[in-house]
Amino acid sequence: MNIHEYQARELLAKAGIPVPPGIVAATAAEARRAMERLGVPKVVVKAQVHAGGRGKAGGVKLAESPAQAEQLAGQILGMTIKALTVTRVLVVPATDIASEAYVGVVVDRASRAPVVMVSPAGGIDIEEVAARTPEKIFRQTVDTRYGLLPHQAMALAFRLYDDVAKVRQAADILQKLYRAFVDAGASLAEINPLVATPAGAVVALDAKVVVDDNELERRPDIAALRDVAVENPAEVEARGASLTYIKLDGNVGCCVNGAGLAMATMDLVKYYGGEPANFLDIGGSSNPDKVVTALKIITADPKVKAILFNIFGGITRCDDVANGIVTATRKFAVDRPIIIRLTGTNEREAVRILEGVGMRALTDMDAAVEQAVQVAKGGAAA
Amino acid sequence: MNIHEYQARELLAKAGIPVPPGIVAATAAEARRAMERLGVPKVVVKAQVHAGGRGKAGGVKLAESPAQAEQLAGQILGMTIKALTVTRVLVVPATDIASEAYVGVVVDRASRAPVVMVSPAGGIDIEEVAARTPEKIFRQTVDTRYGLLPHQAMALAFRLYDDVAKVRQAADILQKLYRAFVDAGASLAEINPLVATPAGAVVALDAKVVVDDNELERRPDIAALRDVAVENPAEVEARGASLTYIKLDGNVGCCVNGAGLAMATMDLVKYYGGEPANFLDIGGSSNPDKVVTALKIITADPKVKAILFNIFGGITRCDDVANGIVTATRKFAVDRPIIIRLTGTNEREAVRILEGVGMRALTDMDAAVEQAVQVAKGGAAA
Amino acid sequence: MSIFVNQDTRLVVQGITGRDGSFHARQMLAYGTKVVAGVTPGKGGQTFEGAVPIFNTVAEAVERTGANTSVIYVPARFAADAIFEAADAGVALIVCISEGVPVLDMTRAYPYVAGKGARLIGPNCPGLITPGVAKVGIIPGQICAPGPVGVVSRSGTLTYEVVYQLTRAGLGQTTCVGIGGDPIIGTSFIDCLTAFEADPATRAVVMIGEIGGTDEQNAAEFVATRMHKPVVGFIAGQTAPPGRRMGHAGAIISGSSGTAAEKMAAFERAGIAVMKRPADVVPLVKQRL
Amino acid sequence: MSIFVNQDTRLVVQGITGRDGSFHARQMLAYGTKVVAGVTPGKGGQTFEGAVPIFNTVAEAVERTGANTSVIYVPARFAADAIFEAADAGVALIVCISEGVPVLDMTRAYPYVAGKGARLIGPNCPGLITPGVAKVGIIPGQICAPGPVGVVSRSGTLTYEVVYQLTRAGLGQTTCVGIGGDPIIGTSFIDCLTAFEADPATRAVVMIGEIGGTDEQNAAEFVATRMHKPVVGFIAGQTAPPGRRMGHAGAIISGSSGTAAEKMAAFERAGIAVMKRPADVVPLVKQRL
Repeated sequence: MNIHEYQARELLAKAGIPVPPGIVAATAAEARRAMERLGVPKVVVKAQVHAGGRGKAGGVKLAESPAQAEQLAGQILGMTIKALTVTRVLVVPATDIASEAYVGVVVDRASRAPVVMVSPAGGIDIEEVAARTPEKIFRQTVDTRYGLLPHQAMALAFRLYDDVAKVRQAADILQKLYRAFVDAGASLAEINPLVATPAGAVVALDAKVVVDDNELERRPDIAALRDVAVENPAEVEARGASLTYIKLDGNVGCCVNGAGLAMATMDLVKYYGGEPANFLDIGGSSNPDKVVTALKIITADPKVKAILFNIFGGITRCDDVANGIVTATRKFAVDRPIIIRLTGTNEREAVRILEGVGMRALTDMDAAVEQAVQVAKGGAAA
Repeated sequence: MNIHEYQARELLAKAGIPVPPGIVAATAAEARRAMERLGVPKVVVKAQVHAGGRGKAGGVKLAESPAQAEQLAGQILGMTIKALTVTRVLVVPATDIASEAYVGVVVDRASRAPVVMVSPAGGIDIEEVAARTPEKIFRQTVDTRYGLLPHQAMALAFRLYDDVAKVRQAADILQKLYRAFVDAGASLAEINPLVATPAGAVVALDAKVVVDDNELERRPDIAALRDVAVENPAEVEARGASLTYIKLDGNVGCCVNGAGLAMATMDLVKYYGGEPANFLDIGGSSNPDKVVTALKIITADPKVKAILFNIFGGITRCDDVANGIVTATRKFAVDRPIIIRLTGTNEREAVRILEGVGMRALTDMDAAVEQAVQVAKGGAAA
Repeated sequence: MSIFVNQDTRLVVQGITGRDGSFHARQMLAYGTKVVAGVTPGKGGQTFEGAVPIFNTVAEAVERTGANTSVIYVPARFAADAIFEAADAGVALIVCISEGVPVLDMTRAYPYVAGKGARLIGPNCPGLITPGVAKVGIIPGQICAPGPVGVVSRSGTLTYEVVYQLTRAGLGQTTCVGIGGDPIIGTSFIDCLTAFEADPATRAVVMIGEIGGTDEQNAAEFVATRMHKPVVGFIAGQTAPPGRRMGHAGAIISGSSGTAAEKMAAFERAGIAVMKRPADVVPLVKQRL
Repeated sequence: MSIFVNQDTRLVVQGITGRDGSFHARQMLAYGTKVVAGVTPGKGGQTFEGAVPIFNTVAEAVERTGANTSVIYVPARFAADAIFEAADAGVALIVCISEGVPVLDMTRAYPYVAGKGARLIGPNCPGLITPGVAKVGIIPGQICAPGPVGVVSRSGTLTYEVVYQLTRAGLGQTTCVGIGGDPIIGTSFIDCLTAFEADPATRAVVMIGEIGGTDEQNAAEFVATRMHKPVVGFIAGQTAPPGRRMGHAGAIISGSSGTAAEKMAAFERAGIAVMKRPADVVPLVKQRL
């Protein structure tokens, strides 16, 4: 789960990391008042969206008066950055910068552990640093049974600064960042840039935290940070029904059981010359209600020209899926052709149910996908 | 460091363990009011001293009225149990008991880890259970990097109860006891007895916690629990001067550098037919002030008939010790003979300093100890 | 022959009285797996399906029945403790089906299991099956058949699809292993490839990967340098957008790494025959047997 | 020959600019120990006594000087981290002199060091010395002499006493090891006995124990079953009262175990010659060489 910059900043501040004060504003007038309250000569107005590259997209601006802050916030609010609409800006004092560094914690799959990464090349995308100057990135794998040890934090901090006073500040921030990472159940927590001021203070200027969805059940305080306003409504609805739905740009709506098979189905749509309209995994259980919700979400997408079911029954029972399809067609108009592939557990019962309402099912995945692609292109109806 | 039962109960209660309410009383009248406030028909009045076997010594009594509580508290307060005077009693409601168990956590040297021990034979000294019916004690070594795992707590709890409701209560208590043990920096934390009431509740009736002295520096809240009122004043004074002093019953006062050598010196006193008056380790550093304090403490013991110094100079410099002895004899009257053995770092300087005030030093440990024993017995003066 | 499970597998089912546990315990019994014990705290002394004794703890189950393998069907929040319990009890193979286990739990569970010398498969996996011998987990038995092909996969139903196509074409399997779709899993592709390479009955291996991480690249390197048996590979998620979690917690393209294109290129460089679609498995395997 | 330290010992001193660290670094240099580096964060680039380079981290010290042994003179509250740092840097032998390290810190540090394949001696120990070759810690060099006797002890000054008596009687030492007086220590009696048994130059071993714990009993069992070299033993604390901590955190008699009488009885059963007093060491060792 992504959270906003301002929320990430609060998590880090709560962990004891020095973060300059900031005020969130949802309107241009609020942004003006925010700058007035901060009482500083210069502020930065920053779009709050779950997307990188805000600066390049014009979502981060410097204002030198409350009037300018209001004006710039007016420009930024309502902007669309990577298909996401900006509904809030963060107003923070502009900080004098002597140097910028990157520090971050991320789960590393290969070492089966979090890795703390630091780079004296801060302020720019760390992926870019990794690609261009990998020697400027320093890593420390963390044994979560011990946490980031003091000496490990010190050694990393010595990679950023020579001055031991700054080193100690940075080491302290690294240990707190690691703890915030663990306490939030994060899969990523980063400060970019970590700034040294001309006065010698080390502070976090921007923060990003991504939370492991599997942690949310036991961390209601973190789960409460979710901002559904900036998410795709269909994806929010799907999550409410324990479905995983991701909107894409094609015209073949897909409804599959299992994430791997769902991806392979999308890929096969592409293989046969079509474009998938979505990723949709109905999961391992086969509650007919989930199928109804899935069909509702897919049909709500006007781009969809054909709906493809690909079900390999294991825990999922094919008859449950068939019942869900039938129920859905009774509850609301499914005005797009449905192509159904079913095999596995209770396949026969499913076929009988579908035939009862005049629908038929295929057993071969390739045949079903190819047909769906043709139908979507305006070929023969299913 | 030992803490009182009532303090241990508070630590466990704070950790979420069910502990019946209790009130500490320093006078008999307070004990009466305590019972009135508790508003129960029966209370137990318990001596608060750092010693086992309180029950056998008459330090634990059942009262069935406030008047009786007052009377019994009057008997218990001022009692001497294992040389310790009772200055406080704890008044707790008498609990109906269906069964008694033992649960405890202790640092196990062999496995280099804490061990959680449980026994369905509760209410009696666990050492006694270990000696007589060792098969009734069940152990779980804890990897402190993981803590007591839920399944480990459950498995131990199944050793105490058959009823799964009681098992879950006991498992929960075990996990909390382990956490209280770690949070207090304890070397031992035990509940004896852990009681199941006829209604099926599992509660901690008596608690004992011993804290690792090395943890006190980083745990001021725990360090504040120390009750110097019940300790030997000389030992308290010694601790204040960073000396380790333990009062014994003999007449040869010992002042040694290093714990092992101090024990060996005591043993050698005994070997030559004497009795050591104390254990005293002046530690590795050789601040003359520490030697002064050490001599003050030893001479304050009226039983001491001879004072034996045994110094093997390493980090400890013999001249520092000699200077300390000379300073002490100038500051206050050392009216007992002093026998000094010195060897190692700066031995010559030390001998010169001592000879300057008419004292002499031996270099052989056996010779010095033998002489000290003779002197204490009324033989030739040093 | 087979890898990880065979006729000596003696299985204890953790969470045997739960909804999923009881359903799949019956399926495994029906398949002929030696399900020797179940565990549900507080139900010790009862019997499952009149045949399988239930114990309060895994330690007791192991002591009384000689179980050497465990399969875990408990809710995600209890899964790590179930893994710890199996490891403490001395079980050699621990298969964790549970989905939704926090990644940070796994960073602690993995070294614990490794420290006890045990093997963990999963979490968030369908388990494994040695056709005709033993099934541990949830892979449908009827789609498998004994034969010379080893199958290892990060997926569940996609594995079934591939195995089903193999079986229909008369290509049976030594063992099919679903290693799980989470970012941190107990047994990797390389662990399985190593085992298949050593298994005399396995003559070819099918490896089914997906987007996210670099496990497939590492496996490709392993195949190129250490394996002599032919390997056929598939990568799901060629059309997945970057930055989105595609159902599996581990199926997310971060930055430039972890794309299907990169993984397929790595396969090709390593001499792994790349399937363009699941149906390609049959001709590609046939050519190599 | 010797155990644990020899002419190949390349030492890094952690806390070299502190009060204790600088004093003992000078002593070790004067003794001829190869002190190749010091560590004090923030003082990297400086030089100690014009001869020893100082680094910010142990890792840097190891990388630049090839240090293979570390000795720790930092305050107790930083000692565990110093141990972790040495282990992370790949140091093979870590000697922790610091006194007052919390026991619970050691329950975490010990498995960490073991997991890295390193050896920890201490904490709360005087270190060790191979007379005439290298001294790591604080044992006074002038009381030792090269020879055939191995010495291992839980104590500091009592060790000096015994070694001094040996040396005065012409009985030199292969290595003298102080393993420390804390309840949890990195290297046990048995570890040292194992090493002495394997060291061709050691012809007899002196073991100095004390009250508390059962390490001496375990060591006696080891001597009885696995050792061929003669062992002479001493136990301090025959007159210690139960339940009191006699200076060393580990020197406390709990319950019925850990008394001097029990330990001496265990020694006798194991064929270990028991010293009644420190001076007995000379005749008992002489008889057995």
